[in-house]
Amino acid sequence: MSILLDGESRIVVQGITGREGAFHARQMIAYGTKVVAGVTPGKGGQEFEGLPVFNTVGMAVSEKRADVSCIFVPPPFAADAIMEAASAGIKLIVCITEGIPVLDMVRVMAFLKGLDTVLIGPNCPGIISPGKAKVGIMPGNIHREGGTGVISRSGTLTYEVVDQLTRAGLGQSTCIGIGGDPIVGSSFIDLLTRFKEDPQTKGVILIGEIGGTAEEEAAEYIKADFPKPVIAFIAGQSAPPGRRMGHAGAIISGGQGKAQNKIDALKKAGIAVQLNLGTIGKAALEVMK
Amino acid sequence: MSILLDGESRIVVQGITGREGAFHARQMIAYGTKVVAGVTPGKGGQEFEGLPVFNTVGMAVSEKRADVSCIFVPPPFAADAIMEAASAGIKLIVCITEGIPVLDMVRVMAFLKGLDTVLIGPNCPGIISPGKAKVGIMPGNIHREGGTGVISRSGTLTYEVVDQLTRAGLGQSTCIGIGGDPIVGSSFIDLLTRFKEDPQTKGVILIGEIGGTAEEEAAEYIKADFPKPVIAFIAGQSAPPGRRMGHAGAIISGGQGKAQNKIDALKKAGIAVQLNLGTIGKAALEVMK
Amino acid sequence: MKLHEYQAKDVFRKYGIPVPNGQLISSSDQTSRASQAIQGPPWVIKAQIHAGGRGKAGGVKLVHNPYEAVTAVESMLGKKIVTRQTGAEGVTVNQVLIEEGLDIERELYLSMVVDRAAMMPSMIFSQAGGMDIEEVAARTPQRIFKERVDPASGWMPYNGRNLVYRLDPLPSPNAVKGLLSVMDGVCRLFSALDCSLVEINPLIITRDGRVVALDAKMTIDDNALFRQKDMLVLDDPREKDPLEQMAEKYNLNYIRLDGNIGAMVNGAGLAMATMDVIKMAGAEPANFLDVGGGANEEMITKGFEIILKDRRVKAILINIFGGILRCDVLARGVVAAAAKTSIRVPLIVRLEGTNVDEGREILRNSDLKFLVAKDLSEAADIVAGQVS
Amino acid sequence: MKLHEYQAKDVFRKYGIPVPNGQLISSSDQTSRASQAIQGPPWVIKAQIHAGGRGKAGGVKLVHNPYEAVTAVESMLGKKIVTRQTGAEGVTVNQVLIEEGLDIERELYLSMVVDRAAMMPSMIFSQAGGMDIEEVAARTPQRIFKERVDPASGWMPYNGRNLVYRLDPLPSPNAVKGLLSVMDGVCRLFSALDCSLVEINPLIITRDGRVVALDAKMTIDDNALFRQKDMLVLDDPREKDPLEQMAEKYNLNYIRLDGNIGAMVNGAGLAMATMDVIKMAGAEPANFLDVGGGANEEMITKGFEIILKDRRVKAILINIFGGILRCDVLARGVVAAAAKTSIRVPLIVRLEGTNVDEGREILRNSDLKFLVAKDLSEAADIVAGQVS
Repeated sequence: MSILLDGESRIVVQGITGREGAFHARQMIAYGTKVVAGVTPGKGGQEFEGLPVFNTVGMAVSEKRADVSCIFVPPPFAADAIMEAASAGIKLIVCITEGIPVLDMVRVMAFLKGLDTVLIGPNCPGIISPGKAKVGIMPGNIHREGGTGVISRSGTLTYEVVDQLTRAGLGQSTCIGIGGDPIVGSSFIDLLTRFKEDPQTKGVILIGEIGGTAEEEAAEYIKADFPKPVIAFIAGQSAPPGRRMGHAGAIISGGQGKAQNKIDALKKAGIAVQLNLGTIGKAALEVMK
Repeated sequence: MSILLDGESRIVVQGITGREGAFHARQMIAYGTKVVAGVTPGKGGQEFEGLPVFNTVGMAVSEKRADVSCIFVPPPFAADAIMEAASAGIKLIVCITEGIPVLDMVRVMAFLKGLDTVLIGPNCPGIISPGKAKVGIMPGNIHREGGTGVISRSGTLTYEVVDQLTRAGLGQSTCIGIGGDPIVGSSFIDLLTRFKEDPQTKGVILIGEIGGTAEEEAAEYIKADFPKPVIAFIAGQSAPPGRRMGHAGAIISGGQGKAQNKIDALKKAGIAVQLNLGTIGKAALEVMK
Repeated sequence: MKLHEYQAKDVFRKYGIPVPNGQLISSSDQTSRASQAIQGPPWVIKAQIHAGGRGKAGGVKLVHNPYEAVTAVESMLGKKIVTRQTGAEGVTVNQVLIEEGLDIERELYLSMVVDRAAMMPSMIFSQAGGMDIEEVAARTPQRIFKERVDPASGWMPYNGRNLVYRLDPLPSPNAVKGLLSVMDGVCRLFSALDCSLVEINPLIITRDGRVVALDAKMTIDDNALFRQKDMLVLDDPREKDPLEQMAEKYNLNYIRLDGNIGAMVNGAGLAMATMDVIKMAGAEPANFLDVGGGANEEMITKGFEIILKDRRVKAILINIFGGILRCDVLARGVVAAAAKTSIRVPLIVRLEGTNVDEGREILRNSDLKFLVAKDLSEAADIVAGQVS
Repeated sequence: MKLHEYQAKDVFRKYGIPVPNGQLISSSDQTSRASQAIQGPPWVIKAQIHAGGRGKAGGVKLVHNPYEAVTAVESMLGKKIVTRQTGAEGVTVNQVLIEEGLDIERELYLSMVVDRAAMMPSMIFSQAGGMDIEEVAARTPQRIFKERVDPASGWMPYNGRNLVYRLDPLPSPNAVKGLLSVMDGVCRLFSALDCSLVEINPLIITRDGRVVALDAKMTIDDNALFRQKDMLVLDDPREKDPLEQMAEKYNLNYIRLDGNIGAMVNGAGLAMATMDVIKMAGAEPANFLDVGGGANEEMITKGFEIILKDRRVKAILINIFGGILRCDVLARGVVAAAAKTSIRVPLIVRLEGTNVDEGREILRNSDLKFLVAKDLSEAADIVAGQVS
């Protein structure tokens, strides 16, 4: 098993005819992912690598039974694309797009309330269940199937960690980049809850960064209710306050979001916090054993 | 037992210093209802019949542990009052106000989504659990405690029916007027689900009227999942299409909402439909026995 | 509150929804100047009445020269039109709209209403433009497409795409854009103006690819008129029944019907049920009248006067279940009304509930002649007996 | 994007939020005309800089006559102000706002931000106006009141009442009304202009019961600037670091810091982690630079040029985990930049991931002198060794 995504998942790519969408759709297919359709409004009827392109997600669902969507739509239209996918009955939406206005995400999250839809991202590398399927932009080749779950607010930082894990002999059940924006569809806790129930997952790596209080909340949840080993890393210990460090969500403001707060909260909850990124693979091996 | 409301319920009256609010607050108190506070913005600090008047529902909740609200606020401000009560943590909101714009109710219902709050009304007589508490404008004296649940879209029509029930010797567990507007907080089904679990309730009288499809949906639910005896009455068999019959929701339009459709649906579901209002008390006695 | 077509089209223009060029006239000698100002021939002459179904009743005419235009206008202005929605009496046409005739390639249907079950506004779209949409819905429901508007997001572009991209065949990209824009406009005005209905039937695509609202229906939520003052001034009471107008003034819920039994009841549900009981007893109600839960003596008096003004009424049934409205208040109101007007028809009274004894006492001690019914069934039987 | 106080107050006026009368001047000889146009004395002279904390740094002065006004303006215009938010270099004051002095009865605090955990905008209100709100929140959290704005309903009157009626003592009914109106205005402009912060500290009640925004801070969500063109033109880049401005032009995430190790990384998280590793190795990063996941050769070249332009940089670390950004692209970009500028400091390169071999090959075959690190820990150690 894995969480959210497996070899049976049927993926539709929203924005498949764009440069990024096309490139990564090919990469996903090359990884062995079941991409079943693309969507670009106005380009319905075209083909992409032998797959049908539809005008709406609704048609991809009714014609090709798509149940997962991967969104590569430019920021001004991305919130609309997420809602379209959710209203079409898509169960897992992975939004790669970076730069969505935060008030658009406020509306999206209110829209999703009460719906049986999981949103990953936006501004994220996506989700991969190694050996089964990849929905996103991460390099597939650094992953190996195994028992470690990875949840991260970052992209390349996750690749760095995954690469070390794989080299250390720790394969992954599912790796999820939840996104670097202030408001993201799935939190650490949402996904930990799923990893808890997943028999393949033996332990979890949690990669946080400055901004917000998601790591503090995760720490409390883990302490209270998560029985598997966890190792955490927090990026941005040397970041100055008041500056947005690349990710829209990575900012220390109003006294909140400092790396040290997060590290303290995690340690207080009894979670192993790795301070040196260079040796996180080896450290994980210790903790997971 | 009874549903939603009992002798322990602690009521706050929103709009208690208005003419209607004041009159009915006194009636509720006279019935023995535990009215604990009133709310009128700007009149906080005043007293009403020895009860404190607060500026906000939040204060009535924190100071007097109010858990039920009865709203007598004029239509332009009623949606705001409902949301205020819900956000203050009130569990049962009874909105008497008639004349709320329907798009305000659209917003209210979206706001209530996901909250643990029951809204009765608007444009309704309220709810009474005879012998325990009365929250609304119905005449208390016609009711008797007993085993019949009553759900109705109407006001005086309900009093007529309840009076006949009481005279026929059928007391009531709880009587609820769900309201005559196109959008109301609680449907027939919402309340049937509660009557199903209530041991005091032996059977239910359902009083519908033209407009919408709430009765048809209730019929399906009852057939599938409601084990207690039900008797139904539908008002408006002689109503012309396209005209709003007093209640904003009582209108036959777009081919929907005809009394005959509802009667047919109820009969098809095996529910006893009483056509003559004059003898509904006796008919109920037959069915409930 | 219903708007006239020409009023709705003025609103449409403000929200960027294309409508045909047109002019409103209220006397036939304005016809030639109006037709000169508008591109044509052909022109379309349209009677401005609130009721639907005017097309089949001669209320819409296509004309090919100025003479035909004048003839068509004269056939409408000041005349009565009877449609399936007007009742047998019909309504008088006071105004006529003259519009350019457009070259139609395709007729579609678009409307927005509040979906009661979903508790959200819902847009309804169909390929079957120009037809009776209720019939289409009943016969070929698969030809009707719907999109609900979540209040958390408002109308989103995808809502429009979900509707437009189901058209088969797909119109030109320009027409697709035009349709999406009209839908957005309809949704914006629906929310901004507290509509309960906006309907465009047909919404056309012209041969040159433009999307135009050929017809326009708008109804404003009466409950929201307090904050829609701009709409309120558009109210045209000329088509309303004079008794209904009078009732409106006194906040009484009164609807005139075709029978001859006048009825006064407190509460809408009980009023409907009372009409039903009258009908079941073999008679026909002359009206629906709900004096409301909180009626005062003056409202009762006015309500009773309105019933008495209706010359068709052959008997009157008063059915009051006293709750908030006390029976003594009711009785005083009836006595006051009777003092002003002579009551020339039998009066049947059924009182129950709060202060019922005081109420009966007041009636008994008055000069009023009336029959007492002990319950609703008896009341209806007595009434029906009076007119049979 | 931050607005200046005077810009934010212009926005406030449009949304009906009262602000003091005032004039903006950019040279001291405009002082006397400005002060004549505004009611006073007293007047308040306020340096227009983006950074907070200017009050304690001499950036706000109360003056009682025109001579004092000129002196105060001259003490600010063209001078540097150093606050806790500017860094040690400070920022130059280019503009000064002259405002009427008001008679303050009470100072409150009001702001709106997006509450990340609740995923809704949240209004924050406190009796403790004029103070550092972070400190108030830390010491006396019970003095901070919050109301969230549900997107399904928008800001509702009750939200305002929930905040205002918690004031103790309660202000006059007029002031209550004024406060509710300001809150409504703040919420409307927050949504309409895609703000990430609106802050009024202090929001005052004057002795005559008026509610006035004495200060005004506004930040616009950078991600929403594409649809906030009116705000975009208000951008004042004069306070920005020139290297940061240059980076912005090329869509590079670059932030200048106080250390001397230049760093170029792909991905924000990895860039932060790289800064952390540098610091743990005992050195200080000179910048944060995320060239992004999708960087092309030109962006790499520009990024490298920006690092080289920073005269404080004593060593450069390139840390790339090739994913979407391939290592060969990175290498070509670095070589291209090196061809234009002489590299006068040690360069340490750590490459991993997609096309790593091609990338290393390109670097090796160039004229570039550089050190290779096999992993991140080693990279940091080498860099720190170069500057210690």
